[in-house]
Amino acid sequence: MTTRTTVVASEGAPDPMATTAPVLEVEHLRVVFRQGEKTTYAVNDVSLSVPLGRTLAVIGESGSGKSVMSRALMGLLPTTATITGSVRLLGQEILGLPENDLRQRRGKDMAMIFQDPTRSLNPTMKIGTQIAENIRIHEKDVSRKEAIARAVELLRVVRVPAPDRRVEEYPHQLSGGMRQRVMIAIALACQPKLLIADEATTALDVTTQAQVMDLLLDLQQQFGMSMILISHDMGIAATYADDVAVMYAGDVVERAPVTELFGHVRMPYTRMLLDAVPRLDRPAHALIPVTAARPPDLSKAATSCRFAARCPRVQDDCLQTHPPLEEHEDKHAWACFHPIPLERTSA
Amino acid sequence: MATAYLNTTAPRPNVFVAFVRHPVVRVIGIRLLQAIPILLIATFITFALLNLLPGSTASALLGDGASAEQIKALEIKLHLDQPFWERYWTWLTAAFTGNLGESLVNQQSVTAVVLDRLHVSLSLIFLSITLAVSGAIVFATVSAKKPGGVIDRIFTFISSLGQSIPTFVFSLVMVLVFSVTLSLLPAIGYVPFSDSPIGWAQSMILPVLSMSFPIWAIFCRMLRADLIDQASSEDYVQTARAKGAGGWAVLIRHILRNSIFGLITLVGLQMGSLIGNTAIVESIFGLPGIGRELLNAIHFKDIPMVCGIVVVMVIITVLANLAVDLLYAVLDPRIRHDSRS
Amino acid sequence: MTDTADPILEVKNLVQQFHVSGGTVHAVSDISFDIRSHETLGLVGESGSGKSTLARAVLQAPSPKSGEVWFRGHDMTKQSKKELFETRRHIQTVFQDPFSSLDPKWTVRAIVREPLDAYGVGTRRQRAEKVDAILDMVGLDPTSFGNRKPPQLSGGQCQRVAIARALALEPSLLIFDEVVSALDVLTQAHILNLLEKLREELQISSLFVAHDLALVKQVSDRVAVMYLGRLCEIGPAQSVLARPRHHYTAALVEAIPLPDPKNRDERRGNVVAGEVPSPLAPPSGCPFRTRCPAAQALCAAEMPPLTSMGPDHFVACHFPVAENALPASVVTAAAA
Amino acid sequence: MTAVPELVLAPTATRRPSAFGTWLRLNRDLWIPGVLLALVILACFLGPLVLHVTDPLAQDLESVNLPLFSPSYPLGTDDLGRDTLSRLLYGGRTSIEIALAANVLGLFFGGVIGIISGYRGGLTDTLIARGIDVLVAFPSLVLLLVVASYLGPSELNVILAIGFFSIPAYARLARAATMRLRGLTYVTAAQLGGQKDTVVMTRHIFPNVLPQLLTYSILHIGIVIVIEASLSFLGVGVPPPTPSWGTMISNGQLYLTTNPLLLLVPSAALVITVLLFNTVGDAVRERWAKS
Repeated sequence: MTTRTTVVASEGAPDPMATTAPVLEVEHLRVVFRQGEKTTYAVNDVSLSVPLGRTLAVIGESGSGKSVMSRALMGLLPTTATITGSVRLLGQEILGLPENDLRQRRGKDMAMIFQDPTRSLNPTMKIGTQIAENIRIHEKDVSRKEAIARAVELLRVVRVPAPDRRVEEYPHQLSGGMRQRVMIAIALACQPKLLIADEATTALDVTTQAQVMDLLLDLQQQFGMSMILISHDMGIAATYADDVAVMYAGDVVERAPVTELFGHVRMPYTRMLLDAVPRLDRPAHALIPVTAARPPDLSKAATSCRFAARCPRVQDDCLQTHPPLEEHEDKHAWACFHPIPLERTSA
Repeated sequence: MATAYLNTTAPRPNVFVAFVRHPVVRVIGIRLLQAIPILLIATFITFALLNLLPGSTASALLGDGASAEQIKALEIKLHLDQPFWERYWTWLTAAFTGNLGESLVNQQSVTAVVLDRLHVSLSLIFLSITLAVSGAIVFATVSAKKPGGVIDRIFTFISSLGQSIPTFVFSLVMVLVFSVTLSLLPAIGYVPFSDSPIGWAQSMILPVLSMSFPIWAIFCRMLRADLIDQASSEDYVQTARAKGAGGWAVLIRHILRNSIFGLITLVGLQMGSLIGNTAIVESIFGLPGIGRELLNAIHFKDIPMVCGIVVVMVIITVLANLAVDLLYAVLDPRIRHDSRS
Repeated sequence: MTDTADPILEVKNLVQQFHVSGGTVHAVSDISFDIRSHETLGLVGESGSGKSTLARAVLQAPSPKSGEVWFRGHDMTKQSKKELFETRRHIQTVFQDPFSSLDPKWTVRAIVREPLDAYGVGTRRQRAEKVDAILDMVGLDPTSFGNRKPPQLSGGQCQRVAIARALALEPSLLIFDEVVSALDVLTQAHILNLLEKLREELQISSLFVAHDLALVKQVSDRVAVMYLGRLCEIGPAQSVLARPRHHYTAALVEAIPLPDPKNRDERRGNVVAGEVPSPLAPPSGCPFRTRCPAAQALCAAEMPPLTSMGPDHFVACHFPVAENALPASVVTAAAA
Repeated sequence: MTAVPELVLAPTATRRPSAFGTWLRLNRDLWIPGVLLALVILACFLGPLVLHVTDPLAQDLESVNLPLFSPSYPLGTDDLGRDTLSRLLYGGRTSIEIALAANVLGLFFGGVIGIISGYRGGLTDTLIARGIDVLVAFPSLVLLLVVASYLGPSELNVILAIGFFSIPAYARLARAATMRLRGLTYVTAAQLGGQKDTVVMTRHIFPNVLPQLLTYSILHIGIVIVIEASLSFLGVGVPPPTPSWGTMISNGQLYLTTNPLLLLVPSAALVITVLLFNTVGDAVRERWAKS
């Protein structure tokens, strides 16, 4: 991995923290599921890095491997998964750590928020107890009472009204948006350096989504965290991320800072995805340029470009070799032999 | 003092109203009210089954050699000359005052016999269910910690066996092993607790084990499956793991807590067959409970006795289910803290 | 857009309520609108706004609590079971979940043929031919897909079958209830293209229910916005979304994360506060007043009536948004 | 867009030289008990014809209480000198016949009641559901005992009684499945599409409920065998001298101290058969739940 360099801020005020070592460095991460006779290459050779205080959006359709990847980072995959490569959190390798050691890092150095706030809280446990649990796992000397007091504080931080009453309540007594705030409070309990939000706002209404995303961004600055936003929504990436990685069939196919990516799309898949998103600034009844969908076969390791069958720019070499992700321009990497030329992509 | 305290917190609504409106109280009230028609239906079904079956009961009772007068006299005694509805009404009103009739065999009051024998059956039922539930929680949790592991396979085999072995077979095997072969425990007989607690315990061990093993197996299998299923599919489990909670903590603090509700429901469903099994276990081990009394009564075609005992068993079942429902309501915060209030 | 065309469907003062143990859910409160010939009306709202309940009430499944639903000169709420059966032939529905809307045990052909059988259309042979023709129309090759069963199909293919089933009786009104929200963005694009093609070829009117404003903008001629069971704003898609006059519509438009990082700092942190109140106890007067930046005493006292704000554009607000109040970025994006 | 499907990715199309070998390896939990069960059933129904065993009722008072592996009595004889193996096979036949018949009764009536109740909803459903709840939790063994003893011991009466008491379990299952299906949009679509309720129930609901009922019926056969044996054990089931596992065990109980084999042999047959039905039932249910 000599070609890969740390992605740094490309616009606006230069971020002083970005020059320090990245919070998370992922190299050649692969996840293969083997169950019975079935093999699935869910994540292939993903390399990423998230500097301190920045937000990386990982975008992809369902089946692109983005959720599997995020769970691999947290060590939450079932035993049918074989994970190889390297994941360094705060400079320390965590892949292959014994479960007990990894447990010490989960919830403390890195935390995760899941998609469905209705299902991701324990329905039979008080909210305060669920937040306090995270504190007491990692800080053994904290009493139950202190932990609950801190839970109240955390609820205030995530702007839940009447926090001292809410700690005594159960998840079913809260709305979806409030539940997701509680999830964020749990995640923030030990002030992690990395927060992974896996489709954290997908199940929410659009106004609630905006509230929760704004909150997340505020908290990120307040706590000085790095964040990974796993999403299928290009709008979320464009509005809230600093860097974007687009995944397709287990590969990162394009990666760049947000303005660069949306300004100069080079990978044909990204272009298609972007074109398919309904947007307000398109005339009514317009047709969307998409080619027929055919889900890629993930049961074999890639020998050609997995997008070739749907790609409008496909040529012979795409069918013979798997294009690697390379940084062709400063901070802009793509995995394509025939990228979209620059002049045609700039808006 | 209580009123003074109330006066200081003036804006609070009437305590009685608040109490009645409390979700748990409401649920308990509704369940209690529901139990009344269920009891009526249950007693009716029982009475109807016993009274509408084909064949002249009186002639069956007296055998082939009975004269017409004898049959007639017995029919009048049993009110068999009256229409069915009237008989049910007479029986029900009498039963309501605690009079279940008297035995045809020895003219004893059915109520007295039942009251005399009830504590044996109740303690058998209570001990068995407690043992089965607590055993199932321990075994299922250990099994679910590592599904497919050696311990899990052994427990799964034992519980499969338990599910497949009829109570009477298991009872006999217990007698064969512990009484006949090892001579450790008495095969038969009952010592009242007041006479000798140790003797009582010795006389109860085998019956309780025999009653609880099959239902333990059912509980254990269901709980294990539910624990494993939740561990792999529920998002809150992922949340707990993402907090850094250890395997046992996730299993016990989170998953087990949610699986308890499925277990409670299952306990309710098994109540009937458990109570039915008292007849078998009590007669094999010679315990003087209502189950054995029922078998005797059936043997002697002692109709009032059969009817009385069956109704009592049905009432126990309904009440046990009620208790299970109430336990559910009390334990489940989704009922306890109704968000609509 | 056809202002003068006859409405194919007219809904008048529709009210729908459900009784639950905690009280009465006011799902739809006094809503009136129409759908004109060859027009697509988009119905947007967040979860709990009552949009799906409204669509079901139009179909009389279940019938609304009060109000009228006029279709082809008949009030459906007053029709007998038999008359309703005849009316429903002309109004067909496509539902959200592509998998649960098809019987897993039936073949694709049998599923599409079911409405034809139920209404006894043509001979057996004609029905079979019709089924294959429709499958072809929705982009499924009858020879390779006709005998498959839903579990063998992808989400997008299932949704095509559901659309084919809805088209079988040649309806004049189609109701789409969140038809693409369960699909991936590329599959969604395919289905939207298909709907566009069918709209052009068959000249069908439709009610398109969705929570995604941008999506609704793309397929609709007019848009109706619902909040907590009430209609906030209705009018041509272009003017409602480019120049929203109701504060709720404006809040919705602002909350959409645009797939474009330009001016994003302005858009962020500009979200309407608060949460949707419970439909068990909706606020008095205007339902949005509890979150509205422009709310005044009048809003709590009176429900604002629908008022004209320009050609064909109506808003239920006492103090509507000024014409140029939205951030420039949003307006330019929406007006394009 | 949910998180779950990502973990269940596109199926692989592995073409291995021996697909059958793979299938055997992956489905051991199903076919091993399945084959054993088939053997048990075959033995009970065809065994007496092939093996030339003695008449199960023939008493050979010369050779009473013979041990295992006696010449011409491989499993010994009972107190009346009857061939244990023969009685075991004929008894199994009775058990399985009763279990199947009672199951068919329960499945049919329970299924119909459950589907109608779940589909109609409203007051009818509330009443039926309450009734089912009461009956499911009933001490049905007690009632069976009473009913069977009143009806008088006969195979048909046992079938009718157990069949009747099997109805609630099936009805409950069918009702729950129907209510789940009724919430699916394809049922709504069929209803809105003008389909008659009877057609919706028979063509949309029933085919989707049936696999679940059939799966349960395998487990329920085990339950019925146990109940039948219990009734026979208590003397109100299959009337003697017809061989039945329950009566054989009941008889063996008398010789607990002197000849435990008379108890253990039929017990083992009973437990093994029920265990096999349960194991096959579990394996089928697991597959059903996955699909």
